[in-house]
Amino acid sequence: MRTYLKDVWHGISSTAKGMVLTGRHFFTKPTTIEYPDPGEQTYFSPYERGLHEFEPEKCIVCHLCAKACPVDCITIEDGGKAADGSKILTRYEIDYAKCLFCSLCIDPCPVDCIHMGQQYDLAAFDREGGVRIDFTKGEGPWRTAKTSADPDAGLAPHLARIAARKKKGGEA
Amino acid sequence: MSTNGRSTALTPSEAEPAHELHERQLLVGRDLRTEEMVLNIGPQHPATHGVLRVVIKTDGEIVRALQPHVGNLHRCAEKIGESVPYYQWVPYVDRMDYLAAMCNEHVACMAIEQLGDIQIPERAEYIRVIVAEVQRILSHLMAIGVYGLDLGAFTPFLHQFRERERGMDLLDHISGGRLLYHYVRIGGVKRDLSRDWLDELDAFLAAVEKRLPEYNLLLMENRIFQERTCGIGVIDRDTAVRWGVTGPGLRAAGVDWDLRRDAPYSVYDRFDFDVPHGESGIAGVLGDCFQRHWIRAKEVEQSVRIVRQALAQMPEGPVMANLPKSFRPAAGEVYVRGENPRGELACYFVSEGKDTAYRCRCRGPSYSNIAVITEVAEGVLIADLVALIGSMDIVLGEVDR
Amino acid sequence: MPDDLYLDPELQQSVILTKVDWLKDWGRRNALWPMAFGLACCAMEMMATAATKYDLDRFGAGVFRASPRQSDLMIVAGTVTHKMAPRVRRLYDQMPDPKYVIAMGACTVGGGPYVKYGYHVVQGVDLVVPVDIYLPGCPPRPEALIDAIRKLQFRIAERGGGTLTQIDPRPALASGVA
Amino acid sequence: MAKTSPAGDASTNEADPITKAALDLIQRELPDAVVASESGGKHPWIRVKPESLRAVARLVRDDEGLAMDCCHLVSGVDWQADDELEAVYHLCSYAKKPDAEYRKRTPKNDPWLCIKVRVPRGAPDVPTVMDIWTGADWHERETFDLVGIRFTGRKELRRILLPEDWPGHPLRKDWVTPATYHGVPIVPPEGL
Repeated sequence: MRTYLKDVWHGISSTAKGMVLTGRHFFTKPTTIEYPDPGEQTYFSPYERGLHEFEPEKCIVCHLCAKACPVDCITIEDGGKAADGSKILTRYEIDYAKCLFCSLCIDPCPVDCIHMGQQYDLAAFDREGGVRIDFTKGEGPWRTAKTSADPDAGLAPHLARIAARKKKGGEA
Repeated sequence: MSTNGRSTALTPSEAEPAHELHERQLLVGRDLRTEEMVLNIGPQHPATHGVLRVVIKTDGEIVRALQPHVGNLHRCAEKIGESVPYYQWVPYVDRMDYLAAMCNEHVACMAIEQLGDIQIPERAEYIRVIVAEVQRILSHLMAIGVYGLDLGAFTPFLHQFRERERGMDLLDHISGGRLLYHYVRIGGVKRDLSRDWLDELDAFLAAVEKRLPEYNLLLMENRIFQERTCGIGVIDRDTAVRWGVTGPGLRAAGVDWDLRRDAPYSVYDRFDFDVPHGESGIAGVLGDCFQRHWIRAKEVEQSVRIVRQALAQMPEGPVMANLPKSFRPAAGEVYVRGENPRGELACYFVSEGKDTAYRCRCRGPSYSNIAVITEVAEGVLIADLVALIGSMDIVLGEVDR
Repeated sequence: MPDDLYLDPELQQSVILTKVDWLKDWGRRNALWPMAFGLACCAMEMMATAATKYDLDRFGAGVFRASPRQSDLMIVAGTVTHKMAPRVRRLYDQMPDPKYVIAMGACTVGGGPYVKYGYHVVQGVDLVVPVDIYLPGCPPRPEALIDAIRKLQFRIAERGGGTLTQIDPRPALASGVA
Repeated sequence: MAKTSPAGDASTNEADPITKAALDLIQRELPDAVVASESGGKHPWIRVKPESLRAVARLVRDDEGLAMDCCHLVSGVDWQADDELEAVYHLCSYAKKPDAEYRKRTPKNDPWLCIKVRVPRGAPDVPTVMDIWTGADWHERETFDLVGIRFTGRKELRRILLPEDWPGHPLRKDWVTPATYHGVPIVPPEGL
């Protein structure tokens, strides 16, 4: 009987201790970020491996990125040679149904015309139109700021976060 | 819940002529044997941690026999390893144990470097240890939180994700991916750590140290949790070694063995850390679910220690070795194992001097860790089976590869 | 199309029923109950989406159900293999109408990294079940999943009627897996 | 100075003490079991005859000095050019802990033992070691599943990763990927 009561007391007290700990979180700042709200931005790495960014005017059609790709998701086509002997790029397509965002295509590029960007909202209603992107056609998110060309560009919000945390005295 | 029960005893047993027996005798003769039932759990059931399918034979609430069915996530990692060049295989290693991508990369790259006799810079070794230990912290936090979820405690899961998200942001910052990093490359690491990153890492370690007692208060000190785990699913030393259980499962069984200390790879021999192993001083018995959980919590503390020491000792210098343009290791074999959060990951490569491996074989620790439940689960209750599978902390991507 | 069975098309267009339909859609899109159906790496990001930092409950889609019979959104998070494909199909069949499918991650969109040598990987979950939203990424960030769920909600609101969009199945679907 | 990488000392071709001890033991107890061996370098190994595999396994497990109590990994290698299949056993010991001296002396740094068995491709029968190390059970099933080595004398040798009716063994070098499996394409259809 004594052990039983002791067990019951232990159960209640240990649960109560946990409840107190959880209850304390009523008075702390919320951890949740209000993601789609423009005011609250999520943290992005300067090296974020999101949707590619491509600069067609720089590309020399050397196919090195396509060779480095483990799944052959990059399709490059050229339309003959221009007057100065360089190849004309007509199609640069990445199939995001295959891409594993490993950034292996970035490293071998001799002219640094392909980078990983910070676009991530690739959700589409159909696979043909949305998932395959031809970077030489149209205007899309891949033509926006060259974030990854400048590794420190994305660092500012991060540094601000660290500074804010330090001001508060350590732990966020 | 895709539980699909049906009776096994489809044919009626040899019916004794009832009229010849006394009524009381009839009862005794039957021995009050309850009917056994075959129950299928999974592959979708959340308590199986992925796509594990377990078929159990139950006698009421008691599991009489158990057969795990794996392979629902077989993603042909070995075939791919024999088809693509070594450097292209590294991102696939991430996807084997997706909760410990950095540790996987570390071991796989070590094996490939040993195969090709590549000497990597010292700073790169330190960075690898730091990121692997941060990854171990994250993986164990997840294991602690999800184990609570298995046993019906939702709060620790939500609490640990606060620290886990910070750690994921840390690794995201240097690699660019939140979960799968592809940061450790053959010959070193992708990029150096910045000063700000190291500051942020300090803050993260402090946060983990501060919060870990809270998780222990929520789980290990909780009476209900203790009742659910102490003495449940005991894997003793002999069983663990025989089945090849590694990692926290082996250490909880009382085997004082950690590859980082006993066969140190990378620069682990330069750090001073303890290897927590099952003890009789704490709650539970040697090798039960509670001790496995306890060891994970202890290992988080030790990982914090290792990272602090690595930060203090880290030399300056390059982070990437000079690699030949096309990497073709000489013909030969190599077998390298490393201590992952879940156990010993081993890579066996056979090279024939080409830029792809002739044979690429990986030993996922979870593969052996889950095999042992066929023996251990006999005689446990169905509710305890969830506790047992959860305490093994398996990742099905690694079981099936 | 269960609605069409019971309601005369002309009747559907009447003012009151439009309002009812609107209410029905409103309810559906703001209370999507996903099935807790994690297959691989993407499941971890799905858990992260449901957890503290991203809190999927803000969009009414955080009630992860263990049973397909209680859920109306299947987030296929991770690689679907040939061994798993019949089970995915069965789980889909067990879900009550209207049901929606998000193919999360490159593997489910089209085989992903395993498309070339992965002999055991189904080249896209739309060979097995009809897919409403394709979400590439390996794995997609939690923001991307939230974005996909919001796009699905917009779609439910925009289509009206509350029935599942009839998606053209890819060839293999016709031959049937289950 | 401590080694920065296990590969660092690979050039020293000193014999691995564990492999050497095992080799001595096997040659003493079972004189005609060993076919070939290599005791130095990055990956020392001992190749034994298939029929003496079980005796060798018992020997290295029960020996006091070696005490290989765990079968860490069983792999299969398809040597198509030699028309042979090879089963590779990596064993390790949790009872015997390597001392610091061992680590300094050996190039491979890690105290495991490798035993190999070669069988013809036409009749790939290898005796099981499942009753000697229970953990070999699933590894043998996987090796059968993917490489197609038949382990004889064990209870059930069924596929573990792939479905039961999967055609062939995918990690054989001559395996051709079938176009479809139960109506679902395996190789990506045109225009995907």
